[in-house]
Amino acid sequence: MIELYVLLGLMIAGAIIAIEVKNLLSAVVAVGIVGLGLSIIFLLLKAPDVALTQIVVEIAAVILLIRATLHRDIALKPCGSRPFGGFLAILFLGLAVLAGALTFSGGLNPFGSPLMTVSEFYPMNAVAGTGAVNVVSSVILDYRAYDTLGEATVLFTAVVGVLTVMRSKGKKKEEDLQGNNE
Amino acid sequence: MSKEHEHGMSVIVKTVTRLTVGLIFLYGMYIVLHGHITPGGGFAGGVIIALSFINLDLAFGGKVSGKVFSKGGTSLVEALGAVMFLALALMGLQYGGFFDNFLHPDGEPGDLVSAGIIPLENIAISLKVGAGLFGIFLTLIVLQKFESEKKQ
Amino acid sequence: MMKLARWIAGTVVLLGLIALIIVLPFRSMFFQQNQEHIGFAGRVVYILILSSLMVLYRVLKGPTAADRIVAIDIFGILIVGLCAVLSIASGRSWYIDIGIAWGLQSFIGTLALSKYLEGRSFDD
Amino acid sequence: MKSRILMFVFAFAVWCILTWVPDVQQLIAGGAVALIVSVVMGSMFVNRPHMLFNPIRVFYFLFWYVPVFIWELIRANFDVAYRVIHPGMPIKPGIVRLRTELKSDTGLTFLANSITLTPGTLTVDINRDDGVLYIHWINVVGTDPETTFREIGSRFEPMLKKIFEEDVVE
Amino acid sequence: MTYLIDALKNPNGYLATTPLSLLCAVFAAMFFVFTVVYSFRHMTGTKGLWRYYIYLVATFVATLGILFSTTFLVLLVLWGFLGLMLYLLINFGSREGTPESARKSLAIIGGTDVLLLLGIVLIWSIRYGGTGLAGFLKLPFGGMAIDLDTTGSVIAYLCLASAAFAKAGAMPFHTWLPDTARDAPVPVAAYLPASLDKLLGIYFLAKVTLDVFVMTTAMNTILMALGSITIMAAVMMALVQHDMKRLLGYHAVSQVGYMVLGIGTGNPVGIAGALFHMFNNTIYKSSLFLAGGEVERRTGTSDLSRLGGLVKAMPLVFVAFLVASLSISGVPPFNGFASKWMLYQGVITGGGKLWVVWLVAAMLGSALTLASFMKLVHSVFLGQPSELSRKVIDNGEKTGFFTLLPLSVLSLLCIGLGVFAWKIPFGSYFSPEVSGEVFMPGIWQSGLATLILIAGLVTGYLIYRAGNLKNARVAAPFIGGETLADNPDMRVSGVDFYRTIRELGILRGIYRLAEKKLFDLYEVLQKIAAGFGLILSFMHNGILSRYFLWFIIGLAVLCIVLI
Amino acid sequence: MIDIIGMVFIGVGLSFDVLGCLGLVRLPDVYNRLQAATKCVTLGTCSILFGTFLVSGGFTETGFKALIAIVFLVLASPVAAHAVSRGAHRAGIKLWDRSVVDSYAEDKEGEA
Amino acid sequence: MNAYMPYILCLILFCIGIYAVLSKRNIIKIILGVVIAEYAVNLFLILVAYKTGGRAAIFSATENIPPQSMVDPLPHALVLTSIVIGLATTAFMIALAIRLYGKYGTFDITRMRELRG
Amino acid sequence: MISESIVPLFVAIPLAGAFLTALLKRVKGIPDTLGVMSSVFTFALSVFFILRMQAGRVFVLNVGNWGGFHEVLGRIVGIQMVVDGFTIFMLIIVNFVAFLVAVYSVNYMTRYTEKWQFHTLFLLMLAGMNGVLITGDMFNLFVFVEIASIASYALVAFGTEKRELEASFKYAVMGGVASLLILLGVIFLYSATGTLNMGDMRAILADSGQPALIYLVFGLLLTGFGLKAAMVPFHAWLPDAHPSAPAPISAMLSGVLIKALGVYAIARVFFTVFGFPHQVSIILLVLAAVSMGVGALVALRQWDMKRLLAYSSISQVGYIMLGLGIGTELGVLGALFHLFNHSMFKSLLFLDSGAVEYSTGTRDMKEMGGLARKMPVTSGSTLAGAMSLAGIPPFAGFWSKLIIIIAAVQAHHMKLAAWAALMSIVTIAYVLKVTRYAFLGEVRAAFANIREVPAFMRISLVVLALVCILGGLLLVPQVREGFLDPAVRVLIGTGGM
Repeated sequence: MIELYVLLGLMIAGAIIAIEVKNLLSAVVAVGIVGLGLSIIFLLLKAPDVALTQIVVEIAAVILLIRATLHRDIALKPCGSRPFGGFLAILFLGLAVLAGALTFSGGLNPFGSPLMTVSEFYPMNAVAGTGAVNVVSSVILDYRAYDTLGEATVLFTAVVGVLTVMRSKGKKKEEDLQGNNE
Repeated sequence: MSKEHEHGMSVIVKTVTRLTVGLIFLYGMYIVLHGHITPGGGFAGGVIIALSFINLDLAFGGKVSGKVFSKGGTSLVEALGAVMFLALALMGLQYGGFFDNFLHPDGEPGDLVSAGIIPLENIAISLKVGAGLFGIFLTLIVLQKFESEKKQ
Repeated sequence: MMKLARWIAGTVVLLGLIALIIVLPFRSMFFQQNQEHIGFAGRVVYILILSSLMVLYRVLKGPTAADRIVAIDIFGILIVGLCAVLSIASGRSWYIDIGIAWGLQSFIGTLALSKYLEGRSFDD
Repeated sequence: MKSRILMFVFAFAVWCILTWVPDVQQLIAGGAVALIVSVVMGSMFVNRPHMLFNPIRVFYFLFWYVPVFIWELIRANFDVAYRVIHPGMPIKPGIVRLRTELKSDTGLTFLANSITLTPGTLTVDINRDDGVLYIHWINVVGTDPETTFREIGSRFEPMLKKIFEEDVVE
Repeated sequence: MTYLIDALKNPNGYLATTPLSLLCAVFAAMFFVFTVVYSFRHMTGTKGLWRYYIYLVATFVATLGILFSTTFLVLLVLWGFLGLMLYLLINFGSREGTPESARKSLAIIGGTDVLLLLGIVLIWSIRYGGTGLAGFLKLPFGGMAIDLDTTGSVIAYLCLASAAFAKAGAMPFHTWLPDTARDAPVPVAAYLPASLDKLLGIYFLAKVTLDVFVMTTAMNTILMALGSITIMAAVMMALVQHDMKRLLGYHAVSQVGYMVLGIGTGNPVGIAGALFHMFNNTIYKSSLFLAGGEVERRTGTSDLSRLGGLVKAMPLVFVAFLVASLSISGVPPFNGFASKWMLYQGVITGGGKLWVVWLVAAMLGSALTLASFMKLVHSVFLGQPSELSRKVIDNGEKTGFFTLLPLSVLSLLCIGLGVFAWKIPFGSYFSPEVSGEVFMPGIWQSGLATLILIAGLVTGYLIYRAGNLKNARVAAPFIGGETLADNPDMRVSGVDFYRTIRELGILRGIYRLAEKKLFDLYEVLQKIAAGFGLILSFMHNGILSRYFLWFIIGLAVLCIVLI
Repeated sequence: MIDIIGMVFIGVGLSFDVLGCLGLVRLPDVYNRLQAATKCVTLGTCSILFGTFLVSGGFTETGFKALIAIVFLVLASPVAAHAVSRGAHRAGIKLWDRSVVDSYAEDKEGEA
Repeated sequence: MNAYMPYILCLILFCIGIYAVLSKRNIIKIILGVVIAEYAVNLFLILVAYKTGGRAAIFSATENIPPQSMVDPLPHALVLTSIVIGLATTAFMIALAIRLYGKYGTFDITRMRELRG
Repeated sequence: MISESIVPLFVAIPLAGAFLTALLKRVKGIPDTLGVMSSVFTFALSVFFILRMQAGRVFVLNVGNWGGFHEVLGRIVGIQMVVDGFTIFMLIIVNFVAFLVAVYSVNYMTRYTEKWQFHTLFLLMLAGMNGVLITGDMFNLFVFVEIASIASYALVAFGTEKRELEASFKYAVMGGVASLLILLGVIFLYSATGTLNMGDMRAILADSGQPALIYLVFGLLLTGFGLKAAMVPFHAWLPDAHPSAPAPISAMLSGVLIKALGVYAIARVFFTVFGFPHQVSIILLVLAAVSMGVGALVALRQWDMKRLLAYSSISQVGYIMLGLGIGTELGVLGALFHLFNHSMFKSLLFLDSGAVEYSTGTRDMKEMGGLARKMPVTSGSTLAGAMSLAGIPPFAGFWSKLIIIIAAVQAHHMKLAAWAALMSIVTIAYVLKVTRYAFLGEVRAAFANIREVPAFMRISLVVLALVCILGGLLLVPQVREGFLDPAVRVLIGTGGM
């Protein structure tokens, strides 16, 4: 239990650093730490598939995020907060925790004892039903393969979206249109 | 600065990348092919494959990595992967339903060739994801060039 | 003389901390109790987490971005060890797969970060 | 082409290790995978494939370089540990030049790596044209070329030269 | 459940006639024919003329539908459709302000349509609440007798009345009318705002007041007050207008006041008078518009200061215009007097404690109407010809048959209905419609009076002939020692006849406010809405953080409310 | 017996990891931290991996993978350290103010 | 309460992400905020799935693992999808950020307010 | 049986179209052809289903044949696709508008570079919306919401101009966080019920009583889907995003996306799964009232034609939500009917604004004027759409507003009815602003030479205008029984899942 708390604390600390640090590169690195800590938690909570995916995605995201910070000189410029932001944030945080605390005590299962209604089915029948030893794999690619189709499509959409956004010229100029007509 | 630094990182990085990039690529494929036996699967493996290309790009610069895998190639492979996945789903229609695991009886659980269409789906996803992520990476880079040209 | 005393005191405190972690009967809920190496591995996890806290300190404090990059690099390597330990603790070989993947990815990430630090674009 | 073949062999070997307890399916898959790897990535695996076919070099590498390297590595760790734990932190850092006669990529790389992992030194940059390595030295003894070579380069350069460069038969 | 399509299969379920509606329909048909005839000449050269005629026909059909409808739903649909048609027809005008006027009129009429809808729904919920959608679809128009004793019913009545007011052009929903009269093509102005909309609005108001609700004294008083205010205010505005069509438009508003006043009296004479006035009004107002339209077509302007002395160019038009003017002013032998007389009687009997006020307002309004028409007639037809008029006179174009036909028929109607007022309309049509006995103290014997008047006129003519007036000196008019022919600027136009009343104490302030459009409900509401819009659009300041803050506050509030 | 040796390796590796991280915390500038951290953590982790190799029974699935990991780490981690230090230097991050000499900066200035 | 503590910590992480989006002016920080919030949600799913003493949901050839002892595999599958969706969103937002920098010459969100009113 | 097994084609056809477009982008004409053909096929498919749909019939497909265990376990282990009355109603709307938009964009998108990307993203968005509509699984709903959302983020930025990117970024950030909230809500639900299938969830919640947690779920889902539906105060992205997109996409976004992702999802989740609790009803009513007011009042001040229309969408969604929030049979009928009408006329108006922009190159109404003379088809169809939006009687919009107001009065929400009526007046005012400044008046000198838009664009405009005029016929009993009534019955619980 204690390692979970320590790691969660590490993630929270990392997140605060990521948000409050002035240097953008440092912020990105701090987010990287948060993501890697998340991955360790996944590993410890017996979710190896997710942990593996989280690592690779984390690195990919960090690389992309670094790309976004463009030039070093900008990264080192300070970037402020909007006024009242801190106050509001604390207020909101308090409210959220309060709401969470109130709610968790009435309905959410305690940590460590999930309500496995449908999920009991999967470990029992996965090998016989799908032939995959990895139950998670059998869930994502057989029982819920349709979700995975959606997931693949989301990524495809993002790729086309990035291509779209990165076009240097979106609309044709008048002269181009003339050229086309002729 | 000396001439050798014009493309890519220092010679040390280049050499080690030459030695290890194949390993990374292979490891990505390992993750993909063993997705139904061990953790991982198409997505994680695909990202690793994409990262191996990104590694190449980082170490050697765009020219070398462009020879290995061009931007046009990425979008082609990506669309191919997507079509393949969808085709697998639709082939199920003939056997009883959307996403029907029609190859399922083949293979013993735990072997490489088992679990029906799951490995095939993994391969399709990995093609898509690998090519897609690398495509995003390349796209983001190309504009950087464009911007810097504009500024000068 | 003072120096030596501080040296000894520091060492003792550090070793004591490690010993304490190894000796104290923390009950880890993340490992099966029927495993042979479990007690040991659990404590290993604590020590590695102690290390990662130090890494976090560097991320928190690190005056420059480079320090933070170093920290994240080191963090990645530490986790490879953690995965290896988990692998022997649970008897599953695929934990070390994750470790290898981690090492590979961490390497690439560090390369990207340091290339950025040099102030060059990625395809240059 | 030779590079690709080497890559194929290497990849196949790694695959076999990864999927230990080999069976037929894994081997076939491994062949296919290794083929793909060698086609896609193989062209740049090694620059001078013949070096790897020279048994003497391999022998030198495995039984001379590697033990020395491991020994230095362990020594380096204790050195660092000492410096870290010591409350006074006995360090005197600086960046110095190290002239080297190595020319090949692999040789330089191994030299740099070795230097990085051995006591008190870290390769910061490399200038291949002038044959200069810039070394961050945690405890600078002297900045003149002789001193630096004696203290840093002398352990590895000769043997790396032997393994990777000397009597190149081409 | 029965549905709309039943209406198409079985018209009896949805459409029926009453004598009043039949009379209205006859009038509507007449105006339709006149408008079409008039348009043959007037609208030549307009683009998309085929659409124009289609709209005219559609308008007519919709009018008939409203008049014959027995359910609120059909009425509502056609009512709104008529507003749309008005909008489309106004757009055939080619003035600069046409789009704005069209927008204004549809906004007001469409807006009150929504109120009508609300009122109908309220009626349904008061009376037939439990019947579901089917009940609403078959909600009968009339025969309900809802007491105005609950808030809901009062609101419902006000909603329905506001729709009627807007359509007819009574205050406070009148403001679209003058603008439309100015900017719409003349046949359209004569057809819709002056005729059909009046017919329908007052028909609807009467029907709602008599047949759907049971009136109370308070509501009657409100109606009468609104009517009086409308009479006075509109006529005061009309006095100072510089534009012929706009002036006519204000008169159209003013006359509606009489009808509202009459309906508000709540006694049979008043209501009958109101209905009678409605018909009369449509007649002479159409005539006025059509005549004015001929003037405009010939001269190309309706600005009073540029007109004058046109009697030489178009004498017949002048005659028709004069007849209609006298009629609208309530000069005895014409129909306007007949109906106004009835109204006065209704006010005296049914006006409650304040009957004097209403009566004074009505009579004063009548007088002021006469005054303003003196101005109008003078500055358009009489007086010295302006430069423009001279050109028209020199042009020598004859007034066409298609123009004269409607004008002459309408003029004859003006006279005829005035002379035979008591015989034709009442005996046949109003009595069955107006519940209760029509009791008239001091009835106007129109036939006799006409005879007396004709006698007087003949006497006057004889005196004229007998006198030596031919020998009167004819000379070029002088102003300030200069001949007018040399100094066109010095011409006396009728425009400024009543300028002085603008300078009078309180009236001055009121006029100034009116010029700022503070009495224009449309403008005021638009300003209020724009004010709210300004605040809200200021809040959309383009910063993501602000938007996100709303989002988060919304989430927090929702969570707090729910938990 | 071999398990015990493996455990010892793991223990030693852990100590080195902790020491490396301590170095990361204590040392004054980024280059020194790199020195400490890279060396100690690399060796520590390799040691843990070797321990794993031993404990898991030699050339088994796990053992082989551990060896691959060792090879990769030894190849990659000094390169990463090199890349970071080079990047840091180029980014203009100064050496510790008590540093003795900076030939690299001199040479760079000479070129520029 | 102890049994819910991980959830609450996770919620705090989520709030930190939201806070970044709410109050930071730099668009990269805003993206980081979204990323952190995403992590928190993923973590929450995994926390929900954990079973005390449970084992990873993979069968082994060498060892007999009872299915009852496995943790809930369904949320793991969901998290995989959710991670990918997060990556896709992040990548897209980064592309936008890069273009926005090119167009506006700044990362400050308060200066990107051409659309208002 | 055949009907069930072809349900996945609703998603598969557009997806295949998108993938193939990306694959064959080099071939000339392929993107256009695939874009139009895919939407034609999906539309034909939805027509096929509505012909097969009898009263109360529900098509259920278990993806991957994983429904066979239902008897054993009592729960669905896989993902279900469900096509009931409400679904088919939405499918018809979405695919019809998509089809017309695809036809329209054949000509329109020649103004932009890289047309294939447009068609790919468009088809992906369509697939996402269809996926949202036909799924019977909470998480799957989320996934498809994300597909459609990301595609729409990208499409908003399609012109890659300054403002478009800005709008897209705001939209992406807010939409991304909203998606996270939705996901969080889904997780809470999962942890409370142990299943993801909507039908099972409803059964479990009905059996076991609702835990306190459920209210948090309400809040999260309302916020998340409310943002997608652009209810005030979650609306702020919409007036930026919708005008920035190319006109066909604005039409899709305002016309169907906010409904498929927002209104449909809210209706489906709160009516089908939670049984429409009282608190949600009140919240919906309040939000609806605020939305109506804010949208209409701000729209009054706009001079950018598309921005005005965007604000008007906020207001009209308020009407739809009002009908849903009332929750009676009549209210739901009105809401759904208004949803249909709004899809039609708002798509039409956006397409018209696109046509104007295509010809004149501007969207600022101050610069326009007199376009009715130059572009008769465009102005005529705009008039039809505008009058329908304003609720002028013979047009379709009138009937739906009528029913909503009736429903509000029937449910004794007098104040809401009055408010709706008042805002309807404001609606008339801003709608007339469009026609007055853009189409009426004198032609500007700058636009002396403009022409009417090309043929494909005209086809779409005319068809939509016809629907706007004739839409009231949907209330005719024979049509209503086949189209609107099944949807209403699903929501108020006398049929469907």
